[in-house]
Amino acid sequence: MTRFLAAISLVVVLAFLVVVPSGQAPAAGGTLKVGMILAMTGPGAFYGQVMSRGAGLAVEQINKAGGVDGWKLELLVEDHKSGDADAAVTGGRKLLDVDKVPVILTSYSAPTLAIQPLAVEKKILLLNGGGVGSALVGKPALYNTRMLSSQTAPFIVQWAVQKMNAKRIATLFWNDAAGQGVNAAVKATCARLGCQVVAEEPHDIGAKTYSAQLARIKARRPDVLALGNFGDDVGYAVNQARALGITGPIVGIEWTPNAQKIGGDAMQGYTIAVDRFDPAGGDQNTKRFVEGYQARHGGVPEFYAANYYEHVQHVLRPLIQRIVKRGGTPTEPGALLAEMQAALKEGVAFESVYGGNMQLHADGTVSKPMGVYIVKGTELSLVGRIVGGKIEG
Amino acid sequence: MEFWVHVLNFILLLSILGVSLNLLLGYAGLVSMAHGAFFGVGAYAAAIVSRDLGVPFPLTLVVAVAVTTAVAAAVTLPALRVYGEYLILLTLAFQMVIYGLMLSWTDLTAGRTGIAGIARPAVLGTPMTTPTQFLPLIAVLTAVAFAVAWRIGESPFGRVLKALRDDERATLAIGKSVLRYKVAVFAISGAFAGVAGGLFAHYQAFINPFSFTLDRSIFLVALVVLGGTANLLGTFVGAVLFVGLPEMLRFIQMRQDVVDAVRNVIFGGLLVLFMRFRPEGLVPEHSRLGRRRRPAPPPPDVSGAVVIARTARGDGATALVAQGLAKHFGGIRAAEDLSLTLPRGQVTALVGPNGAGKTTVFNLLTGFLPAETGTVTLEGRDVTRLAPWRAVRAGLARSFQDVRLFERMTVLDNVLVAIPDQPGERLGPLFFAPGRVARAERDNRERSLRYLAFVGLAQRASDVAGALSFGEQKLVALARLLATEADVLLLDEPASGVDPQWVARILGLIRQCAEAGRTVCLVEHNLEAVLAVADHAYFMEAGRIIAEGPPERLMADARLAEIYFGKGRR
Amino acid sequence: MNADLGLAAQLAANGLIAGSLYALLGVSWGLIFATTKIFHFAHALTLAVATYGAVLVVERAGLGLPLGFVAAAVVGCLFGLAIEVGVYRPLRRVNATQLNVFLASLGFLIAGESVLLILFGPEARALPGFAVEGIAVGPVAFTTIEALWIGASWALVLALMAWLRFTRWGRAIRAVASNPDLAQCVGVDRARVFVLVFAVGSTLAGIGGALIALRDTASPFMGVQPVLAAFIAVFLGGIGSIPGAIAGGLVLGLAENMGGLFLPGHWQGVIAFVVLFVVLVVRPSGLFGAR
Amino acid sequence: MSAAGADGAALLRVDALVTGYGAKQIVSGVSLDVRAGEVVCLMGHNGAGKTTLVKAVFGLLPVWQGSVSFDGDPIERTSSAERVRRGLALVPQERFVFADLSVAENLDLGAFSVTDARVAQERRDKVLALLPVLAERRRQLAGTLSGGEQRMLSLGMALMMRPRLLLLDEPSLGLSPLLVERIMATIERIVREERVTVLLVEQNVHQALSIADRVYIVRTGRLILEETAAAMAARGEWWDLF
Repeated sequence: MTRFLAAISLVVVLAFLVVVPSGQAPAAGGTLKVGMILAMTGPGAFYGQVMSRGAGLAVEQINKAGGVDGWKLELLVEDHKSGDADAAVTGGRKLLDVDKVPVILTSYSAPTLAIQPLAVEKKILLLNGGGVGSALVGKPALYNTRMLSSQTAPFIVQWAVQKMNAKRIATLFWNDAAGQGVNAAVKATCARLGCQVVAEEPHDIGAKTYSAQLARIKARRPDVLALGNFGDDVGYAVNQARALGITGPIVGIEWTPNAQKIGGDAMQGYTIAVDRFDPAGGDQNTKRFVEGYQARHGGVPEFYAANYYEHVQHVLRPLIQRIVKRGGTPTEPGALLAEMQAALKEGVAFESVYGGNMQLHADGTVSKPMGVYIVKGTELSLVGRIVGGKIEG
Repeated sequence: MEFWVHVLNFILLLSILGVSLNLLLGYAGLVSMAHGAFFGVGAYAAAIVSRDLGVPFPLTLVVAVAVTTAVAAAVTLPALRVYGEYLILLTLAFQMVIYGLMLSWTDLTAGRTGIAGIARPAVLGTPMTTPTQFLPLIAVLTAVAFAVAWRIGESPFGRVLKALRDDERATLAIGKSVLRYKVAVFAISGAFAGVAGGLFAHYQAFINPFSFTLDRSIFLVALVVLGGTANLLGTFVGAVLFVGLPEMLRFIQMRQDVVDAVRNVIFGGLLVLFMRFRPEGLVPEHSRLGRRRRPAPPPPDVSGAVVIARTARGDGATALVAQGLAKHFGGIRAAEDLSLTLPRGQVTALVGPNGAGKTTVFNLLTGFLPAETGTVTLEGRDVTRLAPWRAVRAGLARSFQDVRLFERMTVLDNVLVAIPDQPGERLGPLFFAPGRVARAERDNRERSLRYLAFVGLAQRASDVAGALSFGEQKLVALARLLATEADVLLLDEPASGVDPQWVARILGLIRQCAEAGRTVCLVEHNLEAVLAVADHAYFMEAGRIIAEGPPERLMADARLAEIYFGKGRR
Repeated sequence: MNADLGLAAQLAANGLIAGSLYALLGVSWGLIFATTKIFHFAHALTLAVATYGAVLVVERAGLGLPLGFVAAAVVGCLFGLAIEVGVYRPLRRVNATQLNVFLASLGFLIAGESVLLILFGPEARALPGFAVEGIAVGPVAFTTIEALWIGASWALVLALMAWLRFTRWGRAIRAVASNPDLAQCVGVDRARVFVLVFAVGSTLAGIGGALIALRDTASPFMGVQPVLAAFIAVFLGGIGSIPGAIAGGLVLGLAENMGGLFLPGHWQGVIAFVVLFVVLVVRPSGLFGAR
Repeated sequence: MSAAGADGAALLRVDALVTGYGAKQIVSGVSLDVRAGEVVCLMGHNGAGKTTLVKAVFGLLPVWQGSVSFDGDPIERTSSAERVRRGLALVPQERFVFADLSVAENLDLGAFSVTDARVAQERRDKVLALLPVLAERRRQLAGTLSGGEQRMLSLGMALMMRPRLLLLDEPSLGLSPLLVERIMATIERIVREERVTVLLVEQNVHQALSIADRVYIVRTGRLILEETAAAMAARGEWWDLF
C-alpha cells in the first residue's frame, strides 16, 4: 500500500519536474505572446476553432513578413469549454503567470467577464470579438471589436416597423446577457416607435428545440418575429418557426453560413441588421484575409474568424508599431493597454476587414459599417445601409 | 508561480468539497449526485448577499454555510425514503433542478451571464486579489475542514455513520436514530459545501452556472471513490491527482481541444479500470495511512461477566408482557391474538415449524413492524408504538437470524457503536467538551473489550468483522446486543448455522446472561438447544401460539410433534 | 381564448412528439435496466456512436438515409454488446457494487464522448436526406420529421412489446426481469439474456439517435439529454414495466410542453426534473408501478 | 458420513462438497448420492445448509471444494443452463413462479430448453392433463394464483423440463396441512408416472418419509445421519435430530 502511494508520488514529482520548467521560459526578446481564451471544447467548440484559425492566420502572415518591427508573434490558446468561468480563469492565470502575455483575446460574455478582473490586476489588454452581452460595456481593459447586441437590435426594429409595418413583435432570444440585451433593446425601440412586444421567449443556448416557445409565440399572433440568438441556433429557430406555421417576417441580428445550411429554405427572406463581414466584398484588407484563409484552411471564413484576424492584424500590429516607434517594449506589462488607451484618446481609427475602418470607443464598444441584409437564395443581399443611426434603404 | 498557486487553491477548494462528499458517501454510504449544486448554492448565496445587500466577506461565508446547510437538510427529508439507484436519481434530479434555476431564474442569478465583480475580501483595507494572497485563507479553511471532518469521522458519531452505511436495520436495532444521523450528516455535508462555495465566489469574483453542473457532481463522486472512501487522506490525494495533474497537460505541445479530450479519456478510462481492479480507491478505508494507528488492545484481566449484569430498571417478576398482537400481510395472517410473558431473568423460547411467524413476533415486539392491534408492555411501560431504536433505548433489543454485523468495521467498533448515550455521538460535546468525550471513549472501549472478553473474542478486537467465521460473528452479534444495555434480549436463532462446539458455548453465554438478571427470549430451531437453555417455551403455528410450558413437556406432546414434523399420511 | 385553445393543442402535439421519442428511449434503457439492474449511463454513448455511424454512411459514403438508419441500428447494437461484454461482465465477475458499476458506466461515457470528439471534431453534423415539410392540422403544425418520430417510435415500441410477449427469447428476457434466480432454474442462460437485452436496447437507442439527428443534428455529447429523459420516463412509469416506460415517456413529453401554458418555454428542462423529483418523493414506485 | 450406494448406479453423486455465500462457508464437506429412481430426502433444522447444498448442486452457487457428478460426468463447473439440458431441475423454496407472467407463459418457460415448438406443446398438454387446475387458469398471471396453485405450477414447470433428477426445496412450506397432502400426493404421482428421481428438501418429516426411500439429516453444514426412510420412521421420535 505504502509502496503504491510512494510510486504515485514519484510520478507526480517527476511530472512536475518534466513539465514545469518548460513553462518557465520567460518571454524572449523579440517574441510577443498573444493569449487566447476560446471555446475549444463543448457545444461552442466550432467557434473556438474558427476564431483561433483567424488569429493564427494573421500571426502566420505577420511572422512570414518578418514580424512587426522585428517582433515575432506567438499564439497561445486556452480553452474555456464553451463558457466555463473556472476554466477561463485557470487558463487566464496560466497565460498571465507562466506565459506572461500582454494581451488576451477572449470570446463569450461569461468567460470574458470572469477574466476581466485579472486583466485589470495585471494591466493587460483584453480584446473580445465574440461575446455581445451588454455587460461587456464599460469594463476597464476590455475592448469589444464586435458590435454588441444592444447596438444592432434597435435597427432591426426600426426596419420591421418602417418596412414591414409591424405592430406586434415577438422575441425569441438567448437566455443570457447577449440575448437579453437584444430583447431589452427591442422593447425600448418598440416603445419609442409605437409597436408592441406581444411575446418574449428566452431559450437556452444551443437548445435546438424551440417548440414550446414558438407555440407560445404563435398563439400571440405577432406580425414579426425578432430573433435574439446567435450561431447555429438562428438556423434551427427559423426552420422550426416556419414548420410550426409562423408565416410572418423573421428578423434578427446574426446570420452565419452554417445557420443558413441548417435553416435551409426556411431562411428565405430572413432579415438582419448587422455589422456584416462580407468575404466577397470589402477592400484590399478583406482580400488578403479571405485569400489567405482559403489557402490555409479551405472554404470561406466566417466573421468570427474575421474578428480575431482583425485583432492581430489590425489592432495589435498598429499598437505594437506605435510602441516601438516611441522606443518602448510592447511586452512590458501594461504597455499594450496603455497604448490602446492613448490611441483611443487620439481618436485613431483602426483598419478592418469589413471594408473601411472601425471606430473603437473608450467605453469598449465599437462602431463598424452596418447594413440591413435579407437572405436571397443561400446568400445575404444588402437592402439598406445604416449611416449615423439612420437606415438608408 | 501565481498559476501553480491558483491550481493549488483549486485543489484545496475541491478537496473541501471532496471531504464534504466523503462524509456522506464514504462514512454514511449515501450517494449524492448533487454536490455540484450544493457547491453552487453556497457560491450564489454568498455572491447574491454580497451584491444585493452589500454584506461583507466573513459574513457572506456564514450566510453561504447557513443556506447550503438548510438546503441540504431539506433534500434529506425525501432522500430518507429512497435507496440505491433511487437516491442516485433523486439527487441527480435535485442537481438538475438547481442548475436549471441558476440558468433560468435570471432575475436572481443573472442566468448564464453570471454574477461579476463579487467583492474581494479585504485584510486591513487591502483586498485580496492574487492567488497567493488568497492561499493562506483557503489553506486555513481547508485545514479546518479536514480537521472537523476527521473529528467527526473518527468519533463515535462517525462510527454510527459507518454502521448506518454497513447495515441500516442493524443500526436501528442497536438503538440509534437513523433519521437523526442521516439529516445531520447531510446538513454537515451541506455546510462544508457552503464553505467551499462561498470561498469560491469571492476567490473568482465571478460565478456562473457552468461551475456547478452535473459534470462537477460526477467529478466529485469519482474523486472521492478513486481517492478512497471513508479515508480523508484519499480525498486529498484524489484532488491532487485529478485536479492538479491534468493542469500539467496544458504544457504539452498539443491542440487545446485535443488535450482536453485526452484528459477526459484518461479520467474516464481510469474510472472504469479502478472499478474493475481497485474499487477501494487509492487509499483504502483501513489503510494505515491517514489515521492514527490504534495500539493493540490489552486483554482485560477481569472477566467480562461483570458487564453483563442487568442495569436495574424495573423489579417486577415479569419484564415484558405482550397482549393480543396481530399482523396481516395481504390476506396472509402473520400473527393473530399473540400474547406472551417474559419472566425476568429467565430464558423463554419460541418454537414451531418453519413459517409459523416466530420472527414476525420479534418484529412486532421491537417496532420493526407496526402491530395492527395489541399492546407490548416493558417494565410496566407501554412500548407498542415506539420506533425500533426507541424500543432499544427503553430496554428491549433484538438480534437477527442472519447476524447483520457491520462488516467493514472492526470487531471492537461493532460492539463499541452499540453502547448507548455516548457524548461523542453529539456534535456539541464532540467539539466543545473533548475531554469528556475522550474519557467516555476510553471507558466505553474498555467496556466493549469486556463484552468481547465475555464472548471470548477479545483477541479479535481489531479484526474487520466481515473476515470472521459465521460462528464468531454470532458471538460478536451477542456482544453487540449486550452492549446496548437492554434488559430484554430477543435472540433470533442464536445457534443456527454454527458448529456444534460453538453451540454449547453460545448456549452457555445465554444462560449466564439470564443468571445475571437479563431477560432472554429466543427463537430457535435447534430443539436440543431449546431443551438445554430455555426455562419456558411457547409453541407457535401459523401465526398463533397454540401451547406453552416447559420445553420438555411441549416436546412430549404428540400433537405438537405432529405439527412440527407433519402429520402421518393416511 | 381561441388562441389559448390553439396553444394548448399545439403544446399537446409537441408533447406527443417529444413523448413518443422519450417512450422509445425509455423502453430501450428500461429494458436493459429492468433485466440487468445496471444503471447504464453509457447508453448515451451508444446513442451518439450509432448516430455517427448513420452520419458517416449517409454523408461520407453517400448511401442514402434508409441505409443510414440500418447503420445506426447495427452500430448501436454492436456497441451496446461491446459495453456489456467488455465493461459490465468483468465487473460482475468481481461482484462490483451497484454504485461502482454506475461509476464505471459514467467513466466509459466520459472517455467515449471525448474519443468521438477527437475522431470527428466538435461541430454538429447533420443527417441529411430527409425531405422536410410542414404539416398543418387545424391549429396544430408540425413537420414530416416529427411525424416520422411518432410513427417510427410507436412502430418500434409496439414491435418490441410483441417480441417480448410472443417469442421464446422475449419470454426469457421477461423471465429474467421478473425473477432472475428462477429463470436460471428453468435453464435460461442469464449471460445470454444480458447480451440480448443490450443488443436490443442499444439497437433502439441507435435508431432513436438517428431520429434525433434528423431534426437536431449529431454531436459527440448529444446522448446525455435524451438518456436523462429516458431515465425519467422509466422511473416515472415504474421500473420493470415496458408499458410504464411508454406512459412515463408520454407524461414527461406532455408535462414539459404543457408547462408552456404557464411558464416561459426555457423552463422546459427544469420541469422534467421537478416532475422526477416529485414523483420520487411522493411515489417512488412510479406513477404506474405496482409496488 | 459414508456415501451409501456403492453399486455405481448413482445418478447424482456429491463428494466432499464445500460452499457458501460470499465469504461465509455454509456447507462443509457433504457427500451423498442419489440413485436413479430413488426419492431421497434431505432434512435438518432451519439454517442447517440444505438449501445452500441444493443450490450448489444445481449450479446457482459455486462449488468451493469437492465435486458434483451427474450420471458419471463431473458437472460442478457447468452452468445451470447446461445442468438443465443434462436433466436436472430445481424448484426453489421461494419465488418459485414468474409472478408477472401468465400461467401458460410460466409453463412455456419451463420448456425453455426445448426449441421444437411441437415438443413443447406436447409436454404442455401432458402437464396440463396431470395438473388440471392449471388448465383452468392458463391466462391468469401466476402471481394472482393461490399458494397451493403456485406450488402446482412450479411442479408443472419442472415437469416441462422432463428432468431425470428433480430437486425440490421445501415444496410444502407455507401450505395448509390439506394442501401439503395434495402436493405430496402429486409428487408421488409424478415419481410413479414420470419415473423421475427426486432429491427432496423437507421439514415435514412424516410427509417426507411417506414418499422417500432414504433420508439424509444435515446439521450446520454437515451430514449427521443417513438411513432408510423405514428405519427413520421406526424411530418414532426425532427431536434429537433437529
